[in-house]
Amino acid sequence: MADDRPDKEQSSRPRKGVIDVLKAIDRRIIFLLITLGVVLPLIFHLVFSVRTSPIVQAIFDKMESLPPGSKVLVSFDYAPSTVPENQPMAEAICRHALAKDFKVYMMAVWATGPPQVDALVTNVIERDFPGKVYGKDWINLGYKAGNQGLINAILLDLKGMYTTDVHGDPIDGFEMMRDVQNLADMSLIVCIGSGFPGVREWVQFAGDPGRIPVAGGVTAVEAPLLYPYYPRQLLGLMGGLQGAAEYESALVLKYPQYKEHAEQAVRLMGPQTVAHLVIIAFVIIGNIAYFGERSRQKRAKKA
Amino acid sequence: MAHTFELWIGALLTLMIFSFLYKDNPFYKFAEHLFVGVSAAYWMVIGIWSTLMPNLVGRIAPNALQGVINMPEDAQPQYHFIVPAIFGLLMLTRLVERISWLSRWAMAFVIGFAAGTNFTRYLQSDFVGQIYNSMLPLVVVSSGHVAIGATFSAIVLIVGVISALIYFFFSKEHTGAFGATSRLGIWFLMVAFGAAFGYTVMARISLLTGRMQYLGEWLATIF
Amino acid sequence: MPPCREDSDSHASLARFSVPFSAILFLKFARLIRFIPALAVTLGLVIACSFPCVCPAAEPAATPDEAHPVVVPMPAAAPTEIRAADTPDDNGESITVSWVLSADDVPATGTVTGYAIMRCATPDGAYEQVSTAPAQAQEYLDTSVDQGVQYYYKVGAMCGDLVSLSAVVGPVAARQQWLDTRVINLLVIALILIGAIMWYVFQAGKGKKLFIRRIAGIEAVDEAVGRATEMGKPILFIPGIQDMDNVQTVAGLTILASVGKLAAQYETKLDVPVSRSLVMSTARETLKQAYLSVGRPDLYSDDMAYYVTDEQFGYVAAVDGIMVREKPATCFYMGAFFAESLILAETGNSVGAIQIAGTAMPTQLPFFVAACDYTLIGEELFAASAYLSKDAKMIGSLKGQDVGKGIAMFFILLGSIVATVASVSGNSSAAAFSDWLSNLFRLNF
Amino acid sequence: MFFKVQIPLIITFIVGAALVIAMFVPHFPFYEANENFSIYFDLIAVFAFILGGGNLLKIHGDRIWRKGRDWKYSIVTVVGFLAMLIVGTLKIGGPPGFTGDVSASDSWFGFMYYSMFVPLQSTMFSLLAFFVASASYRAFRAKTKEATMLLVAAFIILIGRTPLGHYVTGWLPPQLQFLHIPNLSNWILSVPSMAGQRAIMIGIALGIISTSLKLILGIERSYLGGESK
Repeated sequence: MADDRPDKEQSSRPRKGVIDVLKAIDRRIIFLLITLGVVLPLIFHLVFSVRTSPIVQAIFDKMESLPPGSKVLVSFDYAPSTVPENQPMAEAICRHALAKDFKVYMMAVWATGPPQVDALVTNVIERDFPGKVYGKDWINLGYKAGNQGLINAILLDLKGMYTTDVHGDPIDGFEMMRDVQNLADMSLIVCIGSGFPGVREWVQFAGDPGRIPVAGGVTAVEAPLLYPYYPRQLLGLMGGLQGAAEYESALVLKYPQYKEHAEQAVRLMGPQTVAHLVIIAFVIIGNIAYFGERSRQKRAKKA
Repeated sequence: MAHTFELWIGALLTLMIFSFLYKDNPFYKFAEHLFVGVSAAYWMVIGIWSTLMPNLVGRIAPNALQGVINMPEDAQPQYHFIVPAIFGLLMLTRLVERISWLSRWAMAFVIGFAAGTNFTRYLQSDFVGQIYNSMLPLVVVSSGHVAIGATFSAIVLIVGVISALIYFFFSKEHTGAFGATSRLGIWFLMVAFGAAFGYTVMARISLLTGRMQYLGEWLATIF
Repeated sequence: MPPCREDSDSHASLARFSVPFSAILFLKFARLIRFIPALAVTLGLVIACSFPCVCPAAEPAATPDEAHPVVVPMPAAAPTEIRAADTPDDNGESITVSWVLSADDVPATGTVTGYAIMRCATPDGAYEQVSTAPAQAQEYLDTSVDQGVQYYYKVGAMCGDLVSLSAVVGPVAARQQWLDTRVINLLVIALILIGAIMWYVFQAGKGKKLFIRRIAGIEAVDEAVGRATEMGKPILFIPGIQDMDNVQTVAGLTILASVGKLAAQYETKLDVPVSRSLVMSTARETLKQAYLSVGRPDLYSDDMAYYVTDEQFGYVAAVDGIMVREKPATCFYMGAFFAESLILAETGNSVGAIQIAGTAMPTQLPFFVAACDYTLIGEELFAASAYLSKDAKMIGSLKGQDVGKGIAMFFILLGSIVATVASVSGNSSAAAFSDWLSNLFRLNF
Repeated sequence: MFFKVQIPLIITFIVGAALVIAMFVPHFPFYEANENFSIYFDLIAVFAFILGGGNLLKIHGDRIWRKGRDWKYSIVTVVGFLAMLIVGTLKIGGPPGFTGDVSASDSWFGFMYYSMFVPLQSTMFSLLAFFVASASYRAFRAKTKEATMLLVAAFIILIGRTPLGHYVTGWLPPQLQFLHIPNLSNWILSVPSMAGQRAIMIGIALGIISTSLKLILGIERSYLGGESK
């Protein structure tokens, strides 16, 4: 695949024209413009409206269709580095689940997951659902090492792996854990992930073998990779900040009472759009430079 | 107070890393070396407390850990966990030159585990699962009529899968019709790469937005 | 959920029967008796949940004991034809209890509020309630059994506190099966693939020459090492950031062996920072052997492959530092990569290195393709590791992989054509054939 | 040789084969092997962390001792490592009680995690925003047919994944709605791009199946240093 590597060409002539300037743009100029493209919309609070696409709506509809008391497992499989994308998804799902009176089981296949649960507790549960009781309405099972092996193990025996919750309290002491043996007891698994192990592993090791509906929320990088699993193996998918913003829009449309705190991703779409514009502009400039160079070379050949 | 302190350290380290974009410098070097040390220890500590203690020590000798981690009161020793303990110790023989070859036994276990789990996993979800997902009607009929758009998509999909698979054929020269199909396959791969790249840009910008917000929070504490 | 559920507590709950269980029920039935009963169950569940319970006025029983609900004669007809059998295809962890609905279990009336599953180790001992199933359910999977222990079951139709029990069924014990019949299709496919790969490995081992097409990235390896030699700069080799439990890392290390041999021959400095200590150990063994095999053990040192940190971005920070300070002439990225791929490749590009990447991480391929000079796409990584090893058996296995692709293409085409014929013609036998064909590749049916 | 080569090959074969068989045979000992081997691996992985830490100290200690290149920065690494390790392993400075969660946010370990690890990790990751821009500037040029496909797909998705797409082609009449950029970008993702992804996935699956098989059967043994092929 050497063909799509257009740089490192020799420029053959000394005279400097517009094309040479465009060709030789220092990457630090690109870096600077990207920074401005992100910072300025943040300062000036630029917000665009967001429409929900079917692949996100599918998750929302599934959640809406479950009866109160359903058990929903949310796995926090990401690190602080992807919080801007993943946290709004996790919060939108949990907010929705608690609004529908589901029992929410939170866990993590990533060691960096549990602190994100703590952030969610502060942002969602303490703020919008102060009446929900730990161990009855929601529980934080914490992290266990083992990657896909852990998923494999809890599919067969959840309590065998999780003998305590994240605080080290025995698991059988919690009301909502009494009738849970393994993953088959869950009505829905939502994995919020940003890599390996993540949604794909939940599909492969829990959804497929255990026949449990799995929905996912992933960074935009992972999303195209998961499309092949949708809709047969994967119920629905939130891809990147846009996916999170779409879920938030659907949520706020149905439950306007949460509007104040539930629109984080929607707000972050402003810098997103402007930065995209900057990149698009550079792609165009790059092509102008390339074609200019090529026609000049052709003319040089003729002469 | 602790939070402000935390914010200050975090913000300064953030700026040190960003300085790399201009060029390599002592601040970046400092942040880089600190990160290496801190992160290696972080994973070690997490490994010890979340896995080694409860799942190894706690399983072989549950009583030894009273007061260190919470174990169920009726926990019984499970002696077969001595096996991974032995393998783990064999792994550590790497640190002693003379007997370091013993670590191969542990490595052999790891490789066997990798091969076994990957074989079944990829066979199931990525080979068989993707064939199943691809067996779809090429002509889509809805309410008695041929749906032109959906039919077109179905045909593009199947042509794409087949031609791109042909690109991956290793034991046949890519010439003639076979070569032409394989070239078409490359186009599909390129579209897939372009689409994934374009989709990803969003993720990357989000990360930067997150960092900028963090720096904004820090600046707010100053002014 | 019917409001009268509150009294039938014990340790069981109807919540068990929300979606996953009905999905399991659905699939199980679909396999046994095809769709109809399962549809009825699922539908019944939905209906049952939306109707309040209307019990015929019955004497409230004296304090009902949780484990032994009080049995009052004839509030609702008992379920009939109770069956209990070891659940097939499992590891002996459950018994499946099934029954025919109580005559009074009609969704419109809501007389029957659910079924109590009662279990005992002797036919006429004290039966204990294991759990409950919702009205309209015809099957219960008892996962609280001990393997090999014999049990007897009764099923009771519940109406509030009142339970009318069926006859006893049993004994039955949960046992492990020697074959999971649900995955026989996978077994057959696995055996075909194993057979094809082994056949060509065997053929190649006997000395038969097999043709392998040229792969640009592989051919560039030699040139790239040569370039570093000419420029007098080091080669940087990254075997991915995953541990040895990833097959891609193993493939990356096999390529490292070939690069190591070249580097030894050309006397070029090779730098292999890794992010896992197990990979470091293996990389050292691999390099030591590579240098030995070309007769230059004197050039080998353990410092070539060294551990940085397990943390993905800590590792990237360090490797970026190495790149800008050492300015390698050539960078290899061979193995499993995540987000760091582009950070590495762009930094490598900025120091003017020639870059060859290979990964089977589909998410990262676009970045390598965009930022590197050559990229081994997916399966090509494994092909390269086999090809560069120059081991005939390894190369033979590539031909076996091609057979796998042939199978995939054949069935995708056939399946699609048959499905097209079935959907356009509406012919029922074509539809049946199409279903059969796609079921060959269906997971967990 | 027997202990150095044959025994490892036997171990690999037994473990690998047992895991493959366990997929089809839910019976003792395969079922139990499947259940336990995953946990065994995780435990070995923790020993690998310890091995890694040992090596880190060895490498940087050596560099400081020999006053090698950038040895002063190696001191930073070693100090950071030891501080984090000691605080975390001995649970100094919280969490309250020895049994609490080690990464509790009000402990010292938590403080170090949030003030150093988190910002460093996130910032390093966010560098991608810049690199993705510089890479697209260089790579997305219509140089060849293949590069043009890459460019066009990326360009449409870039626009389609933001609210921008709605503004650019929102005016299109209903019969041309399929050209509306958000629709077009969804189509690209779910049809041609998915076709490409699927072929890649099937290819990778075969590569992994074949490599795994070679590992289990001892045909591929480069991880042992490639001795006695």
